[in-house]
Amino acid sequence: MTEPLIRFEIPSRADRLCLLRRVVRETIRLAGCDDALADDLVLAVNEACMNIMQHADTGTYQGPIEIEILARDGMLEFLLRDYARPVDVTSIRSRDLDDLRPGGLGVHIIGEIMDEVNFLPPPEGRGNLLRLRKHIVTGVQR
Amino acid sequence: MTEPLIRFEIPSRADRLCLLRRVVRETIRLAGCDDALADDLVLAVNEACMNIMQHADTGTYQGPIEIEILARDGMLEFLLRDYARPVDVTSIRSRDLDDLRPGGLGVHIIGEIMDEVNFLPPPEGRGNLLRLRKHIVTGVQR
Amino acid sequence: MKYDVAMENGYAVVRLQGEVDLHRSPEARKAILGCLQQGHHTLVDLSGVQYIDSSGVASLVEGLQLARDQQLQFGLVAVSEATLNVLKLARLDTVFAIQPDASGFPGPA
Amino acid sequence: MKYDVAMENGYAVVRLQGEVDLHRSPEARKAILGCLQQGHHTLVDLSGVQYIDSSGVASLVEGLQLARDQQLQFGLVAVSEATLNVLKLARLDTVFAIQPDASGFPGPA
Ligand SMILES: Nc1ncnc2c1ncn2[C@@H]1O[C@H](COP(=O)(O)OP(=O)(O)O)[C@@H](O)[C@H]1O
Ligand SMILES: Nc1ncnc2c1ncn2[C@@H]1O[C@H](COP(=O)(O)OP(=O)(O)O)[C@@H](O)[C@H]1O
Repeated sequence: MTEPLIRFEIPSRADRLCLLRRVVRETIRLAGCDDALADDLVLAVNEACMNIMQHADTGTYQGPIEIEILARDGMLEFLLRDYARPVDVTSIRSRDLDDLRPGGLGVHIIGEIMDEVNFLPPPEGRGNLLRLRKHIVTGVQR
Repeated sequence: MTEPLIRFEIPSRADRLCLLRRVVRETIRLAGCDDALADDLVLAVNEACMNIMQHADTGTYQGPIEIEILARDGMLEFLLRDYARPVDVTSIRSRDLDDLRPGGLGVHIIGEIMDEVNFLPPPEGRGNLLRLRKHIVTGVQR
Repeated sequence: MKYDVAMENGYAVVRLQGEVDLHRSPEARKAILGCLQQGHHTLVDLSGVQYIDSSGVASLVEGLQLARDQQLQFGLVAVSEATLNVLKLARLDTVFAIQPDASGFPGPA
Repeated sequence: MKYDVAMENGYAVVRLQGEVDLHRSPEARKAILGCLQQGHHTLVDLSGVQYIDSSGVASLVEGLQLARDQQLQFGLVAVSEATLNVLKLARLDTVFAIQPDASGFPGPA
């Protein structure tokens, strides 16, 4: 089993996204990401956390968000765990971008940046586990 | 209860200290530390983690090191948790610095930088919980 | 994030700086919509924006929509690379009027 | 961390760069002790050191001790602020011979 680069947790609060972004950035920079790729991955992870803050338990979720970052098989993997009610995966879809309206951009942005986006069965059957994966070309320091 | 700024965990491996330092630095910078204070606090937390890596279970500890950073009451608090055998607190002392020899500097450095250094009873009676505290003058953003 | 608002060449120019994220975009939104509600043609200067997320972009879209409703001009100025990257990902880079600086806009008719 | 070794003014100069921590200080230690074991008067250039922890400082102390044993000269050169801060915390700033650059040392007798 690959040891994660880091496991960390922030409360589900918008004022903690700033720190989340810095931790993600530092971690993936050490793992060999250049600035442009780091910008994109930070954005995608930020959007996924925003979605938990805004939509988990229909916006009332107050618990922690746990983030694990792994480097393996030429891939960076981000695991996002919450303890909210299981999401209805069919309800998560990007809107038609031609229909100009504010909102509805997060899922699309995540999909544009990441190579794989999947909800996995959460370890102890509670909450949600979102896995974001990105193949990277640079040598990743383990 | 004050919500921690962040909780994170790294494996007890020297090659992860680099990331530890970056996460601690970003967290306390956002909490209002200037560069000089951040340098010192990063050093102290690094030394405390080094001690776990080098001495916990007489140097064989392979488990995680959990770090929690809190800002409260004009203080930054760092909680370091491991799951090694309880340390004999009386064995932890700084050496006489006039006796020139390599090593034996970490505990002294931590004590110089921090205002309070205490081993607390660990939450579930396992492992060790080290608390480092530093009063800070700047306004801490919560 | 911080912002200021200045009148320039007949436009209200809202200059955003820093990180426009879920925590801070409500302020940006209020500033932008406020200018439009007061009847100003409005530009948003994004030169100092190091980070913007979808909530920040949503505020810009809201501005554009309100401007259209009120028949006011609305545009983006000095879009930072970070911002342009996100606008492109959202396929909005061609939806907004974008100029290097405020003088690139003709001035209200 | 990376390092290189050069001969300068009769000294072996070990130039350390980056972060000299528990993970990387064994390399620094080996480089420093290696020079001394080969009988060189040795200087350690620390201008490029952004971070040093107690294990890095311990390597410097080992160098000083070995130098004394072997009656070789040993000194620190261009000590970065980060390094000086740690040396002071360890009360070692007066123990080492420190000069702004290699020419500050008299050259081996
Ligand atoms: N973590 C989540 N929990 C529950 N629902 C979610 C979650 N993430 C996304 N969704 C659903 O997917 C929809 C699309 O999300 P998104 O593209 O980010 O746009 P927005 O958040 O602006 O609505 C959301 O409106 C929501 O219904
Ligand atoms: N986490 C720990 N677990 C067990 N023993 C420890 C721990 N931290 C420190 N010690 C003990 O305290 C001593 C002094 O530590 P320190 O000042 O850091 O110097 P050094 O690590 O170079 O010996 C160590 O040698 C060790 O015996």
